[in-house]
Amino acid sequence: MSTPVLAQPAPDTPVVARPTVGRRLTSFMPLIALVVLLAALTVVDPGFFTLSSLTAAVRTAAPLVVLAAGATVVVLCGGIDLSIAALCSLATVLFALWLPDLGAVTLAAVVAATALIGLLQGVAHVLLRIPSFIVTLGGMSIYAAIALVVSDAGPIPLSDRDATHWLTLYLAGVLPMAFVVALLVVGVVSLVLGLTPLGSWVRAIGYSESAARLAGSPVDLVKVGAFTLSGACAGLAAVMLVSRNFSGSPTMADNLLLPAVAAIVVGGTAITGGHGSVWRSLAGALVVTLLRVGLPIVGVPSAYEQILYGAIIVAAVALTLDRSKLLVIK
Amino acid sequence: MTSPAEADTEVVPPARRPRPRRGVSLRDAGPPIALVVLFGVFAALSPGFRTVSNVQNVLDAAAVLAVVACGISFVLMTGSIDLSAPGIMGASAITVALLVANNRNDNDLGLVGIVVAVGLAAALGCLSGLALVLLKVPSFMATLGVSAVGLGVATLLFAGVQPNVTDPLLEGWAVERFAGLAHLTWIALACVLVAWAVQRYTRLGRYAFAIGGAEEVLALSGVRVAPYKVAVFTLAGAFYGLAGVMVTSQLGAGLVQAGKGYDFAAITAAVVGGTLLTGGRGGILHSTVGVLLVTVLTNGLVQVGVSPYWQGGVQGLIVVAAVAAAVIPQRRRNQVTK
Amino acid sequence: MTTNLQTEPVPPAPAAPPALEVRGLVKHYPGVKALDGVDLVVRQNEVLGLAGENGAGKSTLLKALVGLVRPDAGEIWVRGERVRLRSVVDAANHGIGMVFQEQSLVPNLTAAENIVLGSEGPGVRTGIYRWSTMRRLAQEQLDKIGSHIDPLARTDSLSFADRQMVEIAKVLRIEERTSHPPVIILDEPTSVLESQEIETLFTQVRRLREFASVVFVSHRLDEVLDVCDRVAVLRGGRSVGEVSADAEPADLHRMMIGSTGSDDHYHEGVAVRSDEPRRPRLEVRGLCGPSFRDVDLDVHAGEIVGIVGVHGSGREDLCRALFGAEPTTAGEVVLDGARLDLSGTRAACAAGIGYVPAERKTEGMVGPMSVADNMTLTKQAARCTGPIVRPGKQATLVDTWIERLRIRTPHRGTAIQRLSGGNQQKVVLARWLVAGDVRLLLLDHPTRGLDIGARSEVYRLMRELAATGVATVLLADSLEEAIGMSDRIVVMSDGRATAQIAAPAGAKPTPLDLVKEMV
Amino acid sequence: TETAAGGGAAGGGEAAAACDPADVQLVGQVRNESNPYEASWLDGGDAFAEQVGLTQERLTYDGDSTRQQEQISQLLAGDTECLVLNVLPNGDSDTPPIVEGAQAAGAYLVTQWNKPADLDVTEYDHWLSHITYDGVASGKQIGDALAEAIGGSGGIVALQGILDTGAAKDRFAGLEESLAANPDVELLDDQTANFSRAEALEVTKTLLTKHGDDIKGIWAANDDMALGALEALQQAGRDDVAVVGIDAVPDALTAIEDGTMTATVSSDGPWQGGIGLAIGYCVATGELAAEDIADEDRAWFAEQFLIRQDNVADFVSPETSAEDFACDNLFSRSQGAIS
Ligand SMILES: Nc1ncnc2c1ncn2[C@@H]1O[C@H](COP(=O)(O)OP(=O)(O)OP(=O)(O)O)[C@@H](O)[C@H]1O
Ligand SMILES: Nc1ncnc2c1ncn2[C@@H]1O[C@H](COP(=O)(O)OP(=O)(O)OP(=O)(O)O)[C@@H](O)[C@H]1O
Ligand SMILES: [Mg+2]
Ligand SMILES: [Mg+2]
Repeated sequence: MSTPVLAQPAPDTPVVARPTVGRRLTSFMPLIALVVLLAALTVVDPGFFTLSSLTAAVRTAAPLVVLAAGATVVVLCGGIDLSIAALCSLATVLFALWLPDLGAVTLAAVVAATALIGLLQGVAHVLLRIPSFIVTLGGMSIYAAIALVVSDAGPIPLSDRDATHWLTLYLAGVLPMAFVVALLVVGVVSLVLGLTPLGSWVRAIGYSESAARLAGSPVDLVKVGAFTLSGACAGLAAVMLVSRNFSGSPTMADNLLLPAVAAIVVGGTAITGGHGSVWRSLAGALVVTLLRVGLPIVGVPSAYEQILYGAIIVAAVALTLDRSKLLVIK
Repeated sequence: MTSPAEADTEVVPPARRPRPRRGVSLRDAGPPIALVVLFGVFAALSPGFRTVSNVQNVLDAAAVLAVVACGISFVLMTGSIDLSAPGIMGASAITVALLVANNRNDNDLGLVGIVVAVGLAAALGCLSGLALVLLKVPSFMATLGVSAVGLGVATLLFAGVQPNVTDPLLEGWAVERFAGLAHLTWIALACVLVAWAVQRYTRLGRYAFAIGGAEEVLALSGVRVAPYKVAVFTLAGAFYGLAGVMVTSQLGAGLVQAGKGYDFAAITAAVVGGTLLTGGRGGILHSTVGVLLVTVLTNGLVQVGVSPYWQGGVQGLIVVAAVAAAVIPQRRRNQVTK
Repeated sequence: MTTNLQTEPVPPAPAAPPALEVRGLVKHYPGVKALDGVDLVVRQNEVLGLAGENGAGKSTLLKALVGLVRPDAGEIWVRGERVRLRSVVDAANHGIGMVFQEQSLVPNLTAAENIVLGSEGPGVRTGIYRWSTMRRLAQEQLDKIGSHIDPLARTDSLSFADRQMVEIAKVLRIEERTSHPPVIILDEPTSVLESQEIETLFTQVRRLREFASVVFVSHRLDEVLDVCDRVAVLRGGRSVGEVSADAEPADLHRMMIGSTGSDDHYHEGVAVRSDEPRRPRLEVRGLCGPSFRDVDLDVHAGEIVGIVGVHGSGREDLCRALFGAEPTTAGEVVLDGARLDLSGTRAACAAGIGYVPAERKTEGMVGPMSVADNMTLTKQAARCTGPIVRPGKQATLVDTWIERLRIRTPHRGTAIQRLSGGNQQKVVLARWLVAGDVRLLLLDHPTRGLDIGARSEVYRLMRELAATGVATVLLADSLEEAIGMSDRIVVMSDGRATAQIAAPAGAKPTPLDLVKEMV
Repeated sequence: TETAAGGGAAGGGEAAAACDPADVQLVGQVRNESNPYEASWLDGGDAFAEQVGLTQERLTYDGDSTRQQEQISQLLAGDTECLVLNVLPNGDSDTPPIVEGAQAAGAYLVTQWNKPADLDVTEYDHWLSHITYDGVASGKQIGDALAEAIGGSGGIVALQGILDTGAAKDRFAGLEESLAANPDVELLDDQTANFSRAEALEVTKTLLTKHGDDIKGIWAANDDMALGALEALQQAGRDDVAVVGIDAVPDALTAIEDGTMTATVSSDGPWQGGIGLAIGYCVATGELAAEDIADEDRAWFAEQFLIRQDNVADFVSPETSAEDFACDNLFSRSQGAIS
């Protein structure tokens, strides 16, 4: 049987599209935004750029980094997790409550519990087909209520401060242990996404869930996994907060929700899913933290601080978002 | 190879086709049914709930949220999200309180003051839209930023002393009643009707709907999308501004926190009502049903006497359950839920 | 049979200036020269065909003509006047309109709105919609093409073909927009139409010729030659000549690929099949679903079974149901003796079923992701490269398949959305082959939008796979394809499998035989 | 009067260097400037700072616990030798880390309102004092005033504050004490309105329809909620319901003057904003030694007054005078140590 002569290999030998300088720059934009912000704060108040000040900033940022890292994977899948902050608050209460009985394994127990809660949320999302926004919004108020009830509506002091003492130590004298843990989380999640097929599944789901499903990717499993991770990260962030506050309280982390989502977006991850990465959220969380603490510390009055915060955060996103990857911005 | 003409015999009488959908369909029936069920359950459980005065109360309580939801629905229709309600409402609340007769200054602009406040709110909304289309910042962040700006402006104007409103017009809105409902409730109803007409009968409304459906297609058809997006955010801002004015009328004072919590409440209402966050589905009437659902829920839980500690949790659970029930009729195998 | 082979574009006729003329158009994309100095002349009142392989640059050229692609160099002349087209509106004002290769309607608007979108005219007065006028305007357009769609139906509730008709109705609005004779561009409008609709379309095209010029792209060469006055050929971003309407498809094809092709593109006989009766690989018994009932179907290993039917026959849903993407209400499916779990796509994949959906853009591929990622999206492919992706191994695997299927892509890392439609389709098909363990392939219009060469390649591939024992279910693009490729043809009508026709090599049924069963 | 020892960061206050008054850095931190009470607190701080020729750094954290911690730790990462902090912790659980941080950094700290009961001020030497108002007492005072206003019998409803705050709990406990003392007063319902005027409006409306004319009085855990309740009553056309609150915000005082509101309890924002800085300033400049502060002045209840129509005129414009903040007069408003 004769095989038809098909097109010869393309005459114009295709060149490998090499990223241009501009393109390379855009992928580092979150870091550039961070440096610019730091420089600006230092110009306004030279006292801000000291080792102790920076150390305090990264220590402060650690729980936010962990929260944002977990939620980033959900966002990459095209969903959103609004329950992280409330879950984190609940976890601080659980940690303080369980510590006397469980001792050394409390951390593992709390992270396992929040991971399980995240998993349940994920299952509700994929099985009942409820938008993640609603599942997690409902989750948010449910966890808040549980936290309020189990804590008897008040803070629960740590029975044993040594249990979380290690998180308040400094590595090499300057690097706060909590931040090291946060970096580890970011590193591990990045590696797992980068080195296993999970990464491309997550992105495929984010860009086009139906195509991913019809390609036989384990869509539901990956999504449930993302929510589980997000829950686990909320638990870990809770332990960091407890180590800082020496107590658990039913509303401790509630205000971290918008900063965490802001960190993800400022990092340049597309809120619609698909495009982004976890390390970007690390940079985003640092930018958000600097804004939250830096502006008042360098002496911006409260009202102007809010206006500046709004303006800078919008500008930061304008800088970091890689628009070549997004057809439409919603 | 046969030419197509040869296959002409393939011509067959029009085959059985699914009837193309026009207007409303059963797919949209979930939320109203959930509303009726919820209403029925509370009415059965609590005698206080099923009184006429409580129904009036529910409608009055829904007024502000309904106006906010009108605004947010347009934004959600385009597939964007809007978190700017708290900031814009705060700014407009303080502004109106300082412009109408009040205890801080000698202004007495009356209706003009209200218009100015709504105008300021529309300008802030416009700012979100511009950040979205000019800076290409996703609406989530753009509106979060504008909310912070609005709160900052409000705090500046507030200057540490609460402006109390003494304007009879504004005070009358909350106190005076017509046919059993406060004037505010009628204003909200008018807003819903206007918003519905805008959605149904104007180019802005239909294009907002289309932007949520397939933005890139509009561009291919030669429609410039950016101005419509800005207009949508401006319109939403104006609605938030009016809502801020309404809160001021209710509280008799301009509060920076006038809009606290209204962003998520309105989004919840819209989604519960059947609007998709990805855009292109739902609308004003959906959101209004959602607003009623949420308000009935809040009211009913108090009437039934659920402990304040548990109220939030029960509310969350019911919202999730209601949405789950509402999506059952439209569940498909390969459906995408985000 | 005279074949008019010319290597130079026809000089513009001296009398009337050509409706449209393109000189030396160049467009570079990162890594690709999509257009490399294209010349093209569209005379007034003619139907010009545009042919070329996948990726030859047809769509890019046409998009440049409606202001969607900004050329790097070259000129565009409209009726003897040089123009710079910046947007669709610009082009429309010059009387140029286009039906895009990928469907471009707003799904949640009514058909009427889509038809008048962007040129509402009296349909909108000072921003206020006049629904009755809109409806009337749309109805006028629909009447022109003899479509019976309800103008107020939501577009996403229309069938694919109906939506295509809406697009054609929409582009005809250009008549209203300019006083000049318009130029109407149709980029592969027929790839999703049935022959009846194609005939309606051709009637329209012929009507259009009375007052307009039409540019028509299709990979069905016979179709092109049938409706066009002249066919210009693109190859590798260059114009390589043109043929007149009385040429043979083979000549046209030869010009497209630059060498001699073969007519036997169904490759009958490539597959070697043992005739010993064995248990069928796929046994479907009494399967019921949303739009099909009591379907029985057997597919043997190494067999290609075509399913034909008119619109609404339910064959597409049947395919999806077999892949677990559509719910079933009753019935049983057995694959290689094991009962198949139809609860989801993952189970189907795990059982060795592959599915190529018809709607490539939304369901087949993940646009922003790379060719490599798209190819290795399945769980099976992941297993191939191991739990930890070794970039080298993945690259080798992907490159092998890029080469085997002759996928024209600058690089395996290029986003699939930057490839031409045909090449995208090959990537989607390759997805099921990389793991090498597929047992049953469900192909829904696998050659939709492919050029003859690519199509032939896909056919060869199907035969080769069949030879290795893969069972294939084919929903063909045309009856000819179904007949040419299938060993057996199942006819579906109204959701039931109504007939089976054997189609062994050498004893093929005619299209008429099939049509008789279909009605 | 510099000593060689220098920084107070290590060890604590034994050899604390007295700061030059000009070097003292005064910081006042409250939730936000958008509520009259806290704005007046910061203004009081400014007034004190001006009095000693300094300026106060005004910090607000928007009711966000984590943000408060972040600001404090950033502040303490800077120069802390002569740093004086007058802080309103967001909740009880926010106090320990602030205290620990200030202690470790050697900054002088005064906290107000929120403190876990088991946290002992005397164990720290840089946490100079904790000031609060007796929530149980104020809750009871207004409860009693309400009982009296409705003639000793009838139904009332309670609007609670943010449920997990000490203030909300103490005040509600005070109400319960008052109810025990007034057996004919019946608590029909209690709901939370999160200290918010807008939420109080909605909740009150609902409660009014639920209990109708049974409601004779509304007990609110702060004035903002009381004012929201007043609006709801006005909108419902009810003028027969007594309302009480706590905080003595200007609008509440006006309402009491007008007779629409029954009673409130004073908390003196400007004084609170000044006194915390004053204590820290006196210690930092060496005019007062931390060891010399009596144990009962380390954690104490400040003086508060029940305000009713008869005495409201005295409170309409709270004045602070320089002598309130004199180093030898700092604890004159003490009502005794927190038990
Ligand atoms: N936006 C883009 N970015 C990068 N490359 C592109 C883009 N659009 C098209 N190309 C490349 O330009 C070349 C020509 O593509 P084009 O779509 O014009 O081909 P075509 O002739 O229409 O093919 P088909 O018959 O498959 O539709 C292809 O190699 C394609 O990969
Ligand atoms: N979930 C569903 N519910 C109701 N009707 C459906 C559903 N899915 C498909 N249909 C309808 O059932 C009929 C069968 O559709 P299907 O697309 O399978 O036909 P087909 O034979 O593949 O047609 P074509 O030749 O156009 O591909 C169509 O009329 C379709 O619109
Ligand atoms: Mg093309
Ligand atoms: Mg089909």
